Amino acid sequence: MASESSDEGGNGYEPKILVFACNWCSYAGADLAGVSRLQMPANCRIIRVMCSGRVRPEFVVTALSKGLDGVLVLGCHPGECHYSEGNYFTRRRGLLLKNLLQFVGIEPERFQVRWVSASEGAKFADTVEQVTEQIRALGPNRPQGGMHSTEPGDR
Amino acid sequence: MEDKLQELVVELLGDGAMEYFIGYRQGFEPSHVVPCFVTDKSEADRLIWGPLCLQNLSKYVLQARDLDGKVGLLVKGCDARAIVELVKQHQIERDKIVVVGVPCEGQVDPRKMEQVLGVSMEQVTDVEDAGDEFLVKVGGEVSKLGKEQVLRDKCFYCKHPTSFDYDYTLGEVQPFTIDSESEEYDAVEKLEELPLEERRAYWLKQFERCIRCNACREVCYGCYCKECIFDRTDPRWLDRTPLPRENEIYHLIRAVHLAGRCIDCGECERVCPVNIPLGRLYKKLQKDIAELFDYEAGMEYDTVPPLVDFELDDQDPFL
Amino acid sequence: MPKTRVGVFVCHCGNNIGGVVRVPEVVEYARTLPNVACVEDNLYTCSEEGLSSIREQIAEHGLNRVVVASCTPRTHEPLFREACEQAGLNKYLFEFVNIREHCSWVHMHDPAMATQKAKELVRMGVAKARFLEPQEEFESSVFPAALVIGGGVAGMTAALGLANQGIQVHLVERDQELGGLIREVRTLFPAGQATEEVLQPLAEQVRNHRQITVHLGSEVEDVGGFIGDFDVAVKADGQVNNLKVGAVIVATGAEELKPTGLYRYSELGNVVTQLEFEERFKRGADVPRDVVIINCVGARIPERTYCGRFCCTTAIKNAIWIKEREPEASVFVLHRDVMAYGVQIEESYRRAMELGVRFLRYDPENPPQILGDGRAEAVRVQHQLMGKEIVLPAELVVLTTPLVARDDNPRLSKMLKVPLGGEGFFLEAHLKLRPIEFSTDGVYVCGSARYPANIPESVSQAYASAAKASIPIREGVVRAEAITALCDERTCSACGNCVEVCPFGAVELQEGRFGRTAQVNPAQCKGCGCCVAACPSGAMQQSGFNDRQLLSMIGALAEEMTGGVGE
Amino acid sequence: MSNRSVVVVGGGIAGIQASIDLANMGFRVYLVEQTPSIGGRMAQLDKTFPTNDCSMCILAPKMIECAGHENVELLTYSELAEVRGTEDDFKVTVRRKPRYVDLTRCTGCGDCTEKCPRRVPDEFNVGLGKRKAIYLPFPQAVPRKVTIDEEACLYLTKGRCRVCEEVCQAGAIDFEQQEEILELEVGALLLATGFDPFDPASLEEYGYGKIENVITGLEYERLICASGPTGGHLERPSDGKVPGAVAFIQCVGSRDVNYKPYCSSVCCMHATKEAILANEHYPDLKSFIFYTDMRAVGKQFQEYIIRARDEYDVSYVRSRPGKITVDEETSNPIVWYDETVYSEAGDPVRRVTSLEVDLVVLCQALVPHTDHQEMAQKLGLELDESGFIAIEDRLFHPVDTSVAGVFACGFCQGPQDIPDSVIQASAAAARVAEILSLEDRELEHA
Repeated sequence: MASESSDEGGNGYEPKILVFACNWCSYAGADLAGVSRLQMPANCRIIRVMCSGRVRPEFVVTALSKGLDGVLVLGCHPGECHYSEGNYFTRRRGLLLKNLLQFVGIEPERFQVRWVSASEGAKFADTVEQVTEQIRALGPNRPQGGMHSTEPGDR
Repeated sequence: MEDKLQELVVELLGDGAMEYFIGYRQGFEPSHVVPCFVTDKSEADRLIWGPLCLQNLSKYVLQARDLDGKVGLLVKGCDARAIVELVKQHQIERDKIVVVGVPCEGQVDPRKMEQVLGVSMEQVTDVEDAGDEFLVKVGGEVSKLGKEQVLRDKCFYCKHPTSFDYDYTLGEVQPFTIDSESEEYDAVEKLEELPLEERRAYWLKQFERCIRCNACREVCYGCYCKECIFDRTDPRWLDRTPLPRENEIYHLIRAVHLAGRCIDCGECERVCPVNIPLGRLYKKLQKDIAELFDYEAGMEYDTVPPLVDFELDDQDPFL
Repeated sequence: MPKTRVGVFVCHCGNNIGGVVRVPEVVEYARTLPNVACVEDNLYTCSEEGLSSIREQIAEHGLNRVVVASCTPRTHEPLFREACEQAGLNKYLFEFVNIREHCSWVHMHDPAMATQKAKELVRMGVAKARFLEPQEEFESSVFPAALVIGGGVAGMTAALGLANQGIQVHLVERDQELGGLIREVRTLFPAGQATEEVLQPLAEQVRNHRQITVHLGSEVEDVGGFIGDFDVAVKADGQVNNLKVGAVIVATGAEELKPTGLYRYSELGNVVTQLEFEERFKRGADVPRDVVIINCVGARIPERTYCGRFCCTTAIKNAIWIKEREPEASVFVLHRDVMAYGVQIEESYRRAMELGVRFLRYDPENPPQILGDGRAEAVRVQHQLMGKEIVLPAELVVLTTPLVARDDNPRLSKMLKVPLGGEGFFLEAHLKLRPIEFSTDGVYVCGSARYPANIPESVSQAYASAAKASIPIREGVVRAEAITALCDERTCSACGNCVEVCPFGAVELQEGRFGRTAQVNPAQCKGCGCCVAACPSGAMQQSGFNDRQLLSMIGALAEEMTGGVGE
Repeated sequence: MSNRSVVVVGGGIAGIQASIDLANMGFRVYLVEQTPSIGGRMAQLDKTFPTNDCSMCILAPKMIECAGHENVELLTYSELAEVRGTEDDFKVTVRRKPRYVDLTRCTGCGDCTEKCPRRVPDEFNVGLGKRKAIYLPFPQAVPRKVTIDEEACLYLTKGRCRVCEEVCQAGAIDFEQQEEILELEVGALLLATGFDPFDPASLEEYGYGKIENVITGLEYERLICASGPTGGHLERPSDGKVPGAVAFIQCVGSRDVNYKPYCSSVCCMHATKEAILANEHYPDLKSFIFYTDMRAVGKQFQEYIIRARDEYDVSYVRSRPGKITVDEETSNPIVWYDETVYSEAGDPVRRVTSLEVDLVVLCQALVPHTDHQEMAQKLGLELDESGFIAIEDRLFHPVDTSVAGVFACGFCQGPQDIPDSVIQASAAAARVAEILSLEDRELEHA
């Protein structure tokens, strides 16, 4: 089951994770997890969108650079999208953005994409649990503004 | 080569094949080349060609969108891929442009030349292509420089010395190769192998220096939006202040917008006043796009840009 | 522009929310948020009292935005939107915050964190609400015809249910004749009526009905469009003909599980399934004397957890059928539970016992074994009362298996864009209160395609789907939720990304006031938002989910982290 | 326009669903409900199986949609007086019992209820709690108007008090209100009168009514419901203690030739649900379900039973208890049942054993609504031997009664759960629509 109390895991650091959930599948999966009373960490905040295909990379980059500790985009399983193709674009954008963020040195766990269907309440709870623990292990995502380096830029 | 170009332009202007021609001319210093727009036969003699004609002139054709006639364009092979993309992205019809291909044998990277010569480019009065060397005249003396010392990065792995789709060409050219051990994605792989924190530090140092002059955006063929998302106020995605955090958003988002459209013309890196190695960022995208979606920008007219397309069996690490 | 005045209504939902989230704290916090004019909490916001308090607060405080923090929008958004509308507020100036399914119910052990999360969710909801704009719903007409896929009992009944209301129906059946699964059944429960006696008149009625066009030997090849305007391609021996319908009813039924690998089924000739029993013995073959029926074969097991619902009924029916013809026959029914629910089935269960059918419970951990080589001769089973193994002579072993989903379901589900549930059956909109509708408008399901159902249940579901499908057709018009995309032609650079990504072909580049720009056809746009995410310049926006609204939610969430005020 | 309208009798979930469907089809619906509010039995439930949805949360939107629909006229606190005529042309007289409250003025504010001195057993909470003489049946009642119970009201019985009239700012109290008789001309009737619980007291061996801590399933549902008499705290009747162990006894009165021979279909599942709810509220509470056949036949029902056993500490005991006694000091009920144990030699020994628990819940049989007989006579409807409305052709006309133009859906025609009732309600709506649009079609090609 979920981590019991909230202050376990280091100095009481509680990551704050932004979740995009698509109305038809993952949001419904989250509802099912709720209806089934599956306990899970309370670090995720869900923004409902009609389709995971609506989530533009700008949201992810902005969220991470404004200091949120992680962004999780949830969608229907490929082939089950209510709009039939939305999550195929989420998949390509996710692949590309994941590599790009990793390339500029952002830990891969901070941006994740997962497929959760309307009948997968348990998978939703496990995903939230897993992602929260991964990001908690990374520690806070210090807002980049604070990181003034001293050496002159090199080529 | 230049006279052939000038004759062609005179001829085309003469028989009204185009309204005006976009080419290069001498700037106010001998080593400084600037774009020029020849509307009248008499100005044709100002047109020049050489290893210092660095600009990618393709973006200028967009001004001719509402022109009745056509517009002529002198374009190197690497820059010509922009024409393919502009047509593919519905910005201009192919038949509105008279493409004049020019056989290019490698271009000079002014910063590298300054380091090698130890003098600033203002002293350089002429650079001439001599096969696998450049003849560089500085204060009256001519010295030979091996091309591999001063070539622009993109020339090392040049795949398209001349535009594969042209209306006229100033001469056939054999594929340009330069023997050097460095591979196309070396710089990217070097960075990829760095541990995460070092890569983080590296890029933060780059983004810190950015002064948000938007030069990279203005020069890029792909940034033709009437109103850039970063200039919007509803919502305001970016603050004006060049904080590293805001700069990072700007560069990462521009990279995502150019993913699958960047033709590796190298202009963004060239014009950056604070020398941010943008080429590596966009090279990384090209590498991923090639590996993940088997796609290269600006090569065919009829393919769909990768991020607005999909395959059922795309790689799926998210199950 | 009048000042934005947001009303926030935080629900206790009995103790479902209030039992974990400290609602008064959330209420006090909500008062501190920008533009919030009034905050209320209710025991049940969805009750008449809650709704009237929303209406009153809108009037009293001149609210032009409403935020309700309670359960899930998927069930209650229409209800609260209507309350806003009744108070004269455009119903799209409403934002829903889920602090029950996504908060109190899943953080029961951490009220402090749950309360903190509820506050932040409310802050995000208010942040989005400030940028909501009034919308008008787009109306499209409904073509007055329906498609029924599947010509079994469910399909035929659904077709009649619609046709008898004067609605034109296209009934598409794969086989060359109507009837479906019950054609393989000889006598029907409970009275043992011969199937032909009932099936032929029903099929006759369907064939001769003026309003029903029967397409035999036909398969639905493709379904495009949406409620009110479905384009259906039906393929019959090679050539395709296109139909236009306003609603679709899935009645494709299910098939009997052939339990290969269980109880030596395919190995021994005299180990048969219930349908094979019907086929072989009800055509006059002599009735066997020793029969052992084994229930729950291939059901209620880890690989297939569900109960086949009426396979027990079938086993009882056939046990009675044997006993009535051969009173001395020894008939054993080995079961795990006898699912004789209701009046009639329990009655026939008692009748079977009166006729001497012996019901023995077996333990699934150590199931019965079939003895005999070449032919089944006996069944060994652990007798739970006597506590030891007994051997029952068996001339015939009948395996009672559940109905399983057809393997054509995935194709149909993709074509109709409706989901499948865990066991491959179609997944309805809400298990309790919308059992035969899909969340996709205009598509309904009845019969065993949804879950194994006996004849009365299939018929009831079929009539129910006819009732539901007739509603949009009778009304003639369907209103699409105003969440469609809209292109700001002034800043659109016509790059064509949106045209490429739109799954519904709802966007095209056309000459407009500002030259060639993207234009969205609201009738076709289903509001997925893919085009908005693909638009580099932000010219394309989706009502109710535009960039300003979503970015303000991100800002509101991150506000605490960086101290900056979210836009 | 008589033949474009229909009378629906019974405002439970089946009646509500049928009314919504018929109204959406454009027909005029008169929904006759005997109690002051629609909602029926489902309104008394805390949660529903197998999704554990909060019952009121999925019912309230339907109640409001039904009451708010312009084609539906709610006739609550009313009864069917008389029905004459035939299919497509029924004359129905409805008797509207006096509420002594003016519905147009009452806002349901509750001031009167607060001040009313008279307290009587509350039927909504199956007698567990008390309510006032002037009352709202439950918080989410629709219509949200109070009613004066004429047998309890001090003024109506003894001519004293009238305090509600003083406190009511809306001036809605009207003691002169008389019974009203409505004449309705409709094309069809749709019965959805639901069920009543069977009184388990007649099975003395289980001690209901004598042993305090032996309660019924519906009483349990009210105890664990947040809007119930104890605010959702499972306080057992004798000392208000939270039980550590609860025994659920199945088939009390059901599948029993001396009482109700049929299986009431829903008790196995609602017992499991109640056991899950108990464990969810009180994690160390243990439940025992005494059953004969665990009839979990619906979608996701088996998974629900497995979860109950694996995650909510529910153990299923296959045995039908003989009797229940009580330990006088602790007032803990003791369940006596027989089980099979194996001697060392491995041969089975059946012996009677007992289990002491803190609370026993009897899952009693469910029977058609008490004055269902009377209504059947008024309509000339046949009933089957179990008292349900007889359906002639159960296979192909499962909602048609013996009288043409009269349809029956939900529990009144046979034991079934909520989804099946909702399905039958829509099916009945379709059948009614067939008749009521018969006339249009004749016009078509007349």
